[in-house]
Amino acid sequence: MSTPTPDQTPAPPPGLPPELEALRDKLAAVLGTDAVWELKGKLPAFRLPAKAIVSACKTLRQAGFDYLLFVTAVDYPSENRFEIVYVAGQYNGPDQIALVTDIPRDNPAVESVSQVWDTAEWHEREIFDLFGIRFENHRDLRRILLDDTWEGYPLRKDYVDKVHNVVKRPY
Amino acid sequence: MNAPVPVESPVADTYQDYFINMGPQHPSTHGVLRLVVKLAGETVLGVSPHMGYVHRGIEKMGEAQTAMQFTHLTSRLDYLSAHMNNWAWAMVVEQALGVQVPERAEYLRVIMSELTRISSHQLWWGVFGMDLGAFTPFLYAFRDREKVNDIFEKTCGTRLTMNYIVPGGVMEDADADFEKDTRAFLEYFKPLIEEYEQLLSGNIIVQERTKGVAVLPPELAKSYGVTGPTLRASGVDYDVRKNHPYGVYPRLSFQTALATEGDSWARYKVRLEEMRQSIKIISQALDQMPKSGPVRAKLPAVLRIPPGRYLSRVETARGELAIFLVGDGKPLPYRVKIRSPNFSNLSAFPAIIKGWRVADIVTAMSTFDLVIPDIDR
Amino acid sequence: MPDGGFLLTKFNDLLNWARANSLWPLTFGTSCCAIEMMHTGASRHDWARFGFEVARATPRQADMIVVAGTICFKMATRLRTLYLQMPEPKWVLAMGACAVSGGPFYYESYSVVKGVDKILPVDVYLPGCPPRPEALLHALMTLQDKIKRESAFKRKPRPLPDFPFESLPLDPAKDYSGR
Amino acid sequence: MAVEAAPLKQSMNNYDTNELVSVLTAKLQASLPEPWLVDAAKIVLAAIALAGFASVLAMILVYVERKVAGHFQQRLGPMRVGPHGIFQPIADSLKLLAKEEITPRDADRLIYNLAPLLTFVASFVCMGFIPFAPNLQAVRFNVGLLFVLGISSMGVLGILAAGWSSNNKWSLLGAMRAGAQIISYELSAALALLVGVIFAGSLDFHEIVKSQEAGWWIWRAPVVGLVTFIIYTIASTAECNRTPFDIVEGESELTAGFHTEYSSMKFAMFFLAEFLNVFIVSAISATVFLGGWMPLHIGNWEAANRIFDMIPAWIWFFGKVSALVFVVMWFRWTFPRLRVDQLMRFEWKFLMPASFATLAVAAILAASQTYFFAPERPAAPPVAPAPTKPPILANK
Repeated sequence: MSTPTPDQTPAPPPGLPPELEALRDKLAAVLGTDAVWELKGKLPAFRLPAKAIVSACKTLRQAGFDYLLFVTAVDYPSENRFEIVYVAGQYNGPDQIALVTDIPRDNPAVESVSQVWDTAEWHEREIFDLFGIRFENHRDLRRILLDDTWEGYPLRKDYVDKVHNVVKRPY
Repeated sequence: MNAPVPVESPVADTYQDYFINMGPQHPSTHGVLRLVVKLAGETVLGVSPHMGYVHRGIEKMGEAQTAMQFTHLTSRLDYLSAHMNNWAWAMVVEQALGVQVPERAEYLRVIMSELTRISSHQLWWGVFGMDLGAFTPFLYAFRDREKVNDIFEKTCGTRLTMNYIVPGGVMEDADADFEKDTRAFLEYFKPLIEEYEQLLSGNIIVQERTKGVAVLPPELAKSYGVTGPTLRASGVDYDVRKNHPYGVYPRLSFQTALATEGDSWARYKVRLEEMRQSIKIISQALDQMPKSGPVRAKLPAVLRIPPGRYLSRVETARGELAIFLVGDGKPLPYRVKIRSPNFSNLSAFPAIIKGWRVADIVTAMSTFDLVIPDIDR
Repeated sequence: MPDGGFLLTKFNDLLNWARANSLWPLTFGTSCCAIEMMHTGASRHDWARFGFEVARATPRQADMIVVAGTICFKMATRLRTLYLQMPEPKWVLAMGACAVSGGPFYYESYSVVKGVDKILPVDVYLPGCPPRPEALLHALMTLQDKIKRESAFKRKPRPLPDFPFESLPLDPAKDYSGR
Repeated sequence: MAVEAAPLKQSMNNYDTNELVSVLTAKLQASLPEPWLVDAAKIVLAAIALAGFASVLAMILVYVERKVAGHFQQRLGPMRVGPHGIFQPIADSLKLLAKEEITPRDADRLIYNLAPLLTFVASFVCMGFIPFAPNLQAVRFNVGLLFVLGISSMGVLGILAAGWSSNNKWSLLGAMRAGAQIISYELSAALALLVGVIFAGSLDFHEIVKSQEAGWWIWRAPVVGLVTFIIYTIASTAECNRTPFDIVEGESELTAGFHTEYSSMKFAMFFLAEFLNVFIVSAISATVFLGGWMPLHIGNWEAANRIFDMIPAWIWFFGKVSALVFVVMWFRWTFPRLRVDQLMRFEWKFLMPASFATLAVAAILAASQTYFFAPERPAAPPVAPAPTKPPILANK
């Protein structure tokens, strides 16, 4: 999947390569109507509203995607939204798919998928630690990497750190 | 004979349990990982790992460094599989830019990665012996590791944090007698694995301390996203080189080392077997490698990452490393997420260590082969 | 005699000679430099020849700390307590660019202390990322020469640099769990 | 407790330390008026000699351990500190002397400072009982072996006190493990020694060695001798906390076991006590099973015995002990560590029944006198008459 297919130009391709086509149809049927197919760059993704995430993950898990690579967040301050990306793969199949959802930036909160995959528990704790996004009914949501007395969420684009002398690169 | 004490047994509540800190500085945590262990006498009731003591914020730095500059940080992530980390970053950038890597560079990448895998497993084997209490294997393993470092030094210039595999191919062509040295090392090291077997595996005390200890059931492993030798020891046949082939791995024939019991002994056996497989891969790659040819593709001076999401997956010595890159057309990446194998492997650890003893925490953790800066990033 | 004239005249020299030749390092490696430290302890570049062989795990019985690897703010306070737990004639060797000045994580990193000398009084700085085992041996030998030069009795404990991040106590009122 | 020369046959060997002791006592009698002063002086002299010998011995053992470890692991041990690193132990001990004394704030101060003394004294007192040469023995006690066993189990108290009083969870764990381990391995060690005593017929070290004049117990008693020797080696390695039984200060699990909180001189005492224990244990094993300072006599084959007599007794003794110490060190650098419950299971379920069985078999053999070169059958009087031998001419 990851060897760059030659005809894949960065611009949205007119025709999809066959295996992406098959993946899209299979999952579109499974995930239902509110999953919008989106292929920016090379990683195929489905955009979902925030509240449909947990059910989509459950259906994905039944559909054989039993391996959650990671959960991560991308900060778009200009559009005042966080984009949360769940990338799921298969332990015995070649497919991999990303589920993408947006949440507002002011008080970011989303349903936790740690019931579906246990590995999500620590990944979500890390996102809470570095982004400040709260995950509902998560087993124990606390800072995982930073000191408990740390103010602010470093990975946000607008993070300014006066306490720990962060040296900006001169060029 | 090696069964864990059932935690709810009356023994547990007659003792009043107390907390112990296998603190940031502990000989057997190989780095700065703090395990808060809840003990009832010698029996472990629960373990809660505390990380972040060597969290350097590499993902934040990724947003301030161009694609070429970030390579040197990836080799400092999991410094025992430096080449594979660099390869993951190079692959994600090549995927974004749609760059075709020349043939010889692909082969050099495979050989370097497999050599790193051998040297990483050597170090793991030595430190595993030291964790069990025997000091001599540590020095045997490092004597052989020096030989691998000599090969790296001649070609990549450094012993540990190599910035050799860069986006577009490989930094420099291999050293003149690179092939001769590597073949000499393979001949030298092949019989030595048998010596490793005699020194530690044949020892009844080692078998007694690892057989049946800290069993990782496959279902639990899959749910916690465990990958690498730790997973393959539980019977799940998942190897990124086979499931998501990259580079020239499809042309090389090798088996993934598998075991079914899933206990510390199985993890130990799987890693020794992996060393043998790596030797096979290297010898095949050396034969098929084109003798000369370009080692680096032409790249524009400023690498602008086209907008979109890109993902590369590589099999490092400890599991699957995936790098997720979001570009927005500017030379600096917009977001870099590094999915480290040790982070997920460690998340499965507290679930399997209940009921065992303090000494088993050390054994089980050293068979998990954790590298702490890779967990904290 | 290989160690430069065995017949020491003053007792001071004898004591310094003894301290220099049996420096017991505290096993403290955070990241990549720890591997190079292990290589120095292994067979090819063997530091047992200089008498460093007994690597104690407890700060109580160690003479020197080889700070090998990156020191973050979370680890800084623990490192300070480790240093304070060590008995008095103690030395610090900052090994690797991360310990000397924050190394590759100097720019843009919010959680790395820019150099161990902000936390501990450092005796010998050893640049290199990671420094070669020979370089570490050379640094240890310079540390030995430094010990042989200083006066054994008039040795005052070195002042600790002020480090503003004494790990702030968790105030019970604040709810850190983010629920 | 006076050092006095037992009337020994001149033929035992001709490098006899008899004159040395008698000359010394004569000179003391001349200089000191009262007889008790003479004995007091002798005791003090013996104590000083033993103290000096013990510390020098400990230093040598430290040096040998590091060199042996080095060569086992394909590296040279300490080389730079003097020619071939000979002054390394001196540097170590001098440095340890000059280290700062740290007593943890809320440690139990009295016991904390008492513990290292306890262990050191326990192992130091046992030094007195070992027969280095025919009469080079600080204390000749007719129940010497029993006394030594009693004292060496005192060492456990020191370790327990150290671990418990230094108010550190790691050392508490180490101390509890020490208590359990040493007490249970004391059992099979004592049983193994009992077998030696059955054959030798007496508890006094001197008698034990003399009884091996016709041959060492290890091969004289048919099979039992060797089996007991092996059991004793295992049990004694466990008793002085050497790998594969060093769970007490397992470096990789409990940071440094019971002496985590001890810094300079107090730690040095534990360090030296451990090495003295190794020496004592191998000395007892050599005395009981390998015939202490007794040259290798093969029954009544005079020619061979005469040749072996040429080598002085104490060289025999130190040769055997250093061989055994080397074996114990060999264990250390090859075996990993056992877990606590496996260690206990090994002792209670395997070693103790084995030592009881060998004891029973040995009792039968000893009662029926069926061992090699047993004294003649009809002569069943308690004291077996020494086989007659033509007197050896004085220093030929």
